[in-house]
Amino acid sequence: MRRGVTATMVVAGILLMIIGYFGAAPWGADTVANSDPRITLAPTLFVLGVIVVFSAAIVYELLPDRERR
Amino acid sequence: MPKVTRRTFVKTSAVAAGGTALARNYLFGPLDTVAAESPLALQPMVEDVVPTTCWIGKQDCGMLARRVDGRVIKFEGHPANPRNAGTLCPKGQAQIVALYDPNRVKWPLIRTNAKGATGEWRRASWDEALQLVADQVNEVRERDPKAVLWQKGRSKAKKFYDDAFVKSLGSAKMGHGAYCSDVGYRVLEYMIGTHAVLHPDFRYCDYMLSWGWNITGAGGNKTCWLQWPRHMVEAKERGLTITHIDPRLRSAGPFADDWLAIRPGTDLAMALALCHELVAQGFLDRPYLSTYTNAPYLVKPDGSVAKVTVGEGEEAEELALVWDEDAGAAVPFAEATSRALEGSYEIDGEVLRPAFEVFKEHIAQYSPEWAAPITDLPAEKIRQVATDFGEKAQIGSTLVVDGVEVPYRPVGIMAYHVAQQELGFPTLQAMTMVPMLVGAMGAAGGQLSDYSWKIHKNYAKFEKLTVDDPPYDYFLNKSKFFPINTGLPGVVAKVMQDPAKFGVEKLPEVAILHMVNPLNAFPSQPDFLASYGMFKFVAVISPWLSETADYFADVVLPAATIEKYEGPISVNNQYIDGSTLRIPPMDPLFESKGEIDIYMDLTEKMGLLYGEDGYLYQVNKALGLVDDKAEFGVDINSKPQVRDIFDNWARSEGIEEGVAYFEDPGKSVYIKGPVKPTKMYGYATDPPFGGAIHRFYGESLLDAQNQMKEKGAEAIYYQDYNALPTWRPPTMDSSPAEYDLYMISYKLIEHKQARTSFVPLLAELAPGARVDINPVTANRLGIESGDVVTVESHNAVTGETRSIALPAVMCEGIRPDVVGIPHHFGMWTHPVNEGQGSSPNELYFTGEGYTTNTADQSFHVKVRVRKGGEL
Amino acid sequence: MAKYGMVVDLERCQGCRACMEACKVENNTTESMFWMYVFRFEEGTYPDTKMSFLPRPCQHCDNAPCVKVCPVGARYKREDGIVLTDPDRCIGCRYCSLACPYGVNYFNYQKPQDAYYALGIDWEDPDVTSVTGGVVPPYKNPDHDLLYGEEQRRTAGGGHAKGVMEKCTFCVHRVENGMLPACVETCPTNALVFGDVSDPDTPISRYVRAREPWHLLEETGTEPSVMYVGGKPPTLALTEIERPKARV
Amino acid sequence: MATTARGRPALPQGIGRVTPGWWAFFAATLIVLAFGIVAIIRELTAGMVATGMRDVGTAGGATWGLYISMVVYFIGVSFAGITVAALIRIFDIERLRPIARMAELLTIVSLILGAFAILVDLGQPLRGITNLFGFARPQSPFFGTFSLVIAGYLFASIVYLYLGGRRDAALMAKHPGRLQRFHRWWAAGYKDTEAERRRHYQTSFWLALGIIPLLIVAHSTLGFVFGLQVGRPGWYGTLQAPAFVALAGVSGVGHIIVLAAIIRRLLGAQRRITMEAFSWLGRFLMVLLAVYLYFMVVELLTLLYATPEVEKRLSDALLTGTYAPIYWGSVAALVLPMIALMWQALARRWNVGILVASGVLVNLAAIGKRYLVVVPSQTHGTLLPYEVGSYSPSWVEYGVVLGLFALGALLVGLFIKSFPVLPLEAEEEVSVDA
Repeated sequence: MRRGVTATMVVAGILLMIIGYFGAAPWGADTVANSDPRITLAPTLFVLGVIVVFSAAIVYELLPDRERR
Repeated sequence: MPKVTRRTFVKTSAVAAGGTALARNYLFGPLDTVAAESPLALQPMVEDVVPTTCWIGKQDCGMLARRVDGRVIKFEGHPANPRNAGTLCPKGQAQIVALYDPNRVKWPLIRTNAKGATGEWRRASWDEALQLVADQVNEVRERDPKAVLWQKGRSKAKKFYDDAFVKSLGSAKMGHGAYCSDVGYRVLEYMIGTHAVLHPDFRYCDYMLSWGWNITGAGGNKTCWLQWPRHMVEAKERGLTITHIDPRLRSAGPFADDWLAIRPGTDLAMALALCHELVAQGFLDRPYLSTYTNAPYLVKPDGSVAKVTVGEGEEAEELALVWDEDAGAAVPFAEATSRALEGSYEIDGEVLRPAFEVFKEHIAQYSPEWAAPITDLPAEKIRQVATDFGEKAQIGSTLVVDGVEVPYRPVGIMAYHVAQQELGFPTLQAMTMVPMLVGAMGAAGGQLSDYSWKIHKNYAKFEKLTVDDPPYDYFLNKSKFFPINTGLPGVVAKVMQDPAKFGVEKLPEVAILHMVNPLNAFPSQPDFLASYGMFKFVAVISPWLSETADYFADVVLPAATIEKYEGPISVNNQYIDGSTLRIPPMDPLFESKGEIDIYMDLTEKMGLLYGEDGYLYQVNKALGLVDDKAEFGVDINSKPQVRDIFDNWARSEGIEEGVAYFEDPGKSVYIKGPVKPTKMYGYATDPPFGGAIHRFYGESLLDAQNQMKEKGAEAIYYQDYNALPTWRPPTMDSSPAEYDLYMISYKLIEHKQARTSFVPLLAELAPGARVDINPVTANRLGIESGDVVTVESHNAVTGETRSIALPAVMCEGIRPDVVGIPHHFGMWTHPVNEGQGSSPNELYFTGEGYTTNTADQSFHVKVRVRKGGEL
Repeated sequence: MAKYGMVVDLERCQGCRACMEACKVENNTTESMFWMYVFRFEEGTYPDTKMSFLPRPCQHCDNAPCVKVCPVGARYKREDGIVLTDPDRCIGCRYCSLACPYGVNYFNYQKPQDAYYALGIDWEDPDVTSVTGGVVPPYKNPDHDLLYGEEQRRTAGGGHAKGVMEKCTFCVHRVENGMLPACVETCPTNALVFGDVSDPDTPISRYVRAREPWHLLEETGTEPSVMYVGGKPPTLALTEIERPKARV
Repeated sequence: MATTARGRPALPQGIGRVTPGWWAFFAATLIVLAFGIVAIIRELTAGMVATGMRDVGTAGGATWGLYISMVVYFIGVSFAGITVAALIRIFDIERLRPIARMAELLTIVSLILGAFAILVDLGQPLRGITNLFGFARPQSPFFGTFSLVIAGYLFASIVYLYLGGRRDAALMAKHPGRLQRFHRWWAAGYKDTEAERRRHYQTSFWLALGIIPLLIVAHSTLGFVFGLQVGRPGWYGTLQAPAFVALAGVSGVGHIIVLAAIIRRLLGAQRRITMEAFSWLGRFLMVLLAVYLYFMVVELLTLLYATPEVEKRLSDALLTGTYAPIYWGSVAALVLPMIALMWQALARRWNVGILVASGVLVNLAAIGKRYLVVVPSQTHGTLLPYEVGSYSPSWVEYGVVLGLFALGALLVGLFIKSFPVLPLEAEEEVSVDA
């Protein structure tokens, strides 16, 4: 279960990063659209993604062992 | 964690409090919060446009003033005005700051401390100030009107309200022409009768000598920068080639196809060499010379012209004789059919020769090889210029312009401020002869001078120059010093310091200075420091406290800048004629007034406003609202609004709407139409050249010299009065060898004489004075770019020396033996003047050796430069 | 949709800097800020000295490095070719002024009210404020506070605020009202030509067809919208002369 | 077991005890920090006109100056810290284990300083934060710096430090005292069981593997901030990114050596941080230094061989012109340590004094070289023939930079006083269960 949770978090984090990256303002220098993000607060999503990926390590270690209790 | 003691708590909370204050301050206070100023304009604004004309430059370009709620926010060029066609120069754009300048004179000032030093003032009402001026001037005027001296700098429109003031007072009048190429005007008035200097017919000209013409920075003949560069650029696109004769390349910028870096003060030698080559290579328009000039006049060995008296008593007149080749006899000029230009003829035992023959013999010595060492230009180049000028003149060709066939000589000279040198008169004489020899004078594509061929009254006066005995007036008119006299403030200053030397008894006692700043704007500051101190009373009319007012004014009357009615203003750009007015875009700021209002109020206080010969009467006369236009005249017994004066003038010009026409942005420029060839080209006018015979040979000059000698004048005054321009080295060359450099001054496009150096927008473009020096010379003197250097001038006649200190700037585009300084700085009354450096006028001299023979100022002096000195 | 461009005819330019002054008054730029700048060059040694002038507006590049590097999208390019700055989005990182090969960007190093030639002119003088209503500078152009383009942003120079970037906007507030930019309008010798490059019969298109224009710093690949005619591209052999008071 | 004044057992490594020496240290850093804050307030109120920075081009200034040089330097130093920690973990370098936490700490502190240095350089700092999170554009190289370096990499290092410290936190949580709750929070129920140890062993391995590529990418974006600008001769070049990474390594390792030596002397841990550790660091520094010197030679050669005129003006300014003293000073400060390290490596005799000296020198050189990348290209590198400019930092800039260093020192000091910077050993250990 621990491995499952961590794996999902890592994948979720990476997904968030991808959404955040491509949700932000598109590459290019020819229209007004190149200056605004397509999804509002897209960069925040990207940063959250990175944070989620790395907090997976914390979750992996800190999840209490159900058997021991 | 360190124990939280009370002390640390206090410290941290203080920092924390500071932090929150900072944050609050930062977020909402003056730190320009996250969102900058308010996004939307608050209330709807009334926006309109007022047509007017520029008030800073020389040629009064047409402008549209954009206003928001009555506040002028932008000046733009007026599209319908032919001179600038919707464009403006940097000064035109930047004058908007001068309008709002809090350092303007805001209300009449009366001096409270002694003169001769920085003034302390008290505020006065208009009544009190005008009354004081009126009393002081009247007291002197009753005794001797000529003891009242009225002096003006630049007139910003047709000189009608100022001429009217001088006439109604009967006072003496002094302008600034002697610093603005007036010697060129005297030469053209003397030789062909027009009141102007030289400019080519840009529309058809193919080859132009830009002789000392500051193409990219300054005005030119008649009108000013912006109009001429527009014409020049279009002509260049059509194929005009320009040979630039100037010690400084900067003035021509990239437009010089060929640059002749001539040594200052030697333009006469160059002009004589060109004449020599044109004659030698046979580029001569004989029909022009024999028909329209006095070249065929028969000259006696003593230089005088052979004449015959015709008719008796009053109608008796003396007619000059020419040799008629058909008749084989000497006959009066008008009767000859084929006038001889060359050869020698013996009549009544005397050998007579046509003036042209004398001229040929006179210039035989002035070959390019002779001129090369003097002008420091290769002889071959001088010869090449003459050849090009001659060949491209296409002598004999004609051109049909607007249906009128006119001789076609597509060559010409642009010359204006080059005249401001000691040899100015003979130099311009020789330079004018160059186009005359090839018949380009008044030809299509050729040499023009005025916008019409109106003959100035001086043409007749110069036929016979008279030299009276002392006592002379303080301008030294008709004196043994200056038979032809432009009226130089510098000479007046010298006379006031030593009247006996000049045979003058009566000196001016009271002065009214209108928009003129001799202390800073005219050469020889020490002379003015001495002379202006002698005035009993000085009244100054100016928008700013000028340096002259600061030291010598008793009363300063604040004039408006652009916020006033002024005019009528010609919009003639040589090809299209018309007129316009200056309309106030705003009411005069502070308590300033337009000059016409000031003059009306002042003359009213002096009791000269109303009635016969009063100010209003003179205004009508000056505006031409007399005789057949008398009905449009202003009622001379009641004080009109200034706007009404222009309303009457407009109706007199046949404009029904009157001044409203000029206040309507859609109209506002009254175009009379294109300038017809019959008015523009001398050949095509009726009678040709206004009926004036062109004085190729200057008999009256020679006569003047003889009279001067009889009256005991010194050689330095009479040596340039010769029948034909004769070379002599300028007086300044006799300065000791250690003064090895020539100093010249020049105008920047960003500034206008001494009136814009304190406009912050322009001071930003051209921050201050400098000494342009050639790197080779700088290296020799151990000077690097940016070093402060001391420039010391030497007076070759009196031995006096003067010096100023300025930063040096390396300049490859200047002769190694020349240094150049812009003449817009050296002022101290306005805060923006701080640190702008001195003016070259503190180095120049006036008087003997440094004025022309016609009392015009020379802007040349020998200097030496060394490293060091304080700004 | 129009595509705006400008032609600078170096055979007509007199180097008079009227365009710089018109730009300063129209856009109320503060001291030592030159959205339009005109170089004055000297080249060679006496006596074969050569002189030349070079007006340098913003080039409104089609491949604008400044737009690419702006971290927050404050600098953007519009379909009509104009590159603008949104003062409410700009964080003042000044990256655009370093990415730009032409050096056309200016940063508000201090509050604009303190930078309007305060050295010599006291704009708070009561007699002046009674006339101008205390507006600084007194010739302040109200158009700058309005929103422009269909993106509705305050891009016309209303950005004179501490800590944000600004540059030549081709006078977007004038162009959108069908007027010419201030510099083009005032040029005494009509050396500046402005218009819709995509429309074949505008003056600018005719100009471009008649002469072969070159671009400034073509090798940087920025594809500028400003074209130069006559003269030659500048090199470091040119030394600048008569610099204005460019540093405060 | 030394006891404190109040009779409680003294915590290991001087935690919790503030000797007069520490008081002096904290007072000094706070004073310098206050000076920095005064400088920042001056800059925020008067605007950036208080700094020496001016616009590029007509104003002939540098619009990026000391601040951006320090940003690059701090982020460079942070790079090496976590890299050393990751290498220790991946290759199980036992002798370096004691300095692992110190390296992670260095990364976090210098990253924080880098973030502040960017904020201080912005014209609108507060709006900088809000707009970056709202509108950051991936196309701008700054995006990498903002998201990967500041947000991502900082968080990753904190995670690494946190997880690595749980064991020691658990041990420390035994001791009653003010810090106990802090240590217990940090331990988060760590029982030091075999399963937990194995799990930590795995996570730190995968974490280390995850961080290294993030570092390379993150740091290269900082290199791309300069390297991609075609308008800036002296910046534009493919070598910028790798050179950044190399110099980052050099300055980072140099910094670790200095920090390790200080802590070794402070906590008398000569036995714990052995000479082998220093020799490994020395050799690692030598390798990185060699790589960087190689890059410098490559850059110099391309600069001098056949430079177009614009680069020529820049290289003249660097080699013989106004920036020559800084340039040759930095080169000397790199070559001297190189020689010292090579001499020690060959002679197999490592001296901590020399290592510290070369660490300091190398860092000074790093600051110089960052400055030489950022500034000269603006004052001497304009493509259009503007007049050559000048830039000299004002007191505000020096004040802020000193303030940042003081902040860094303060953070390190506070950490050392509140958490064992060296992993606890047997004798200090109180058994987990008791």
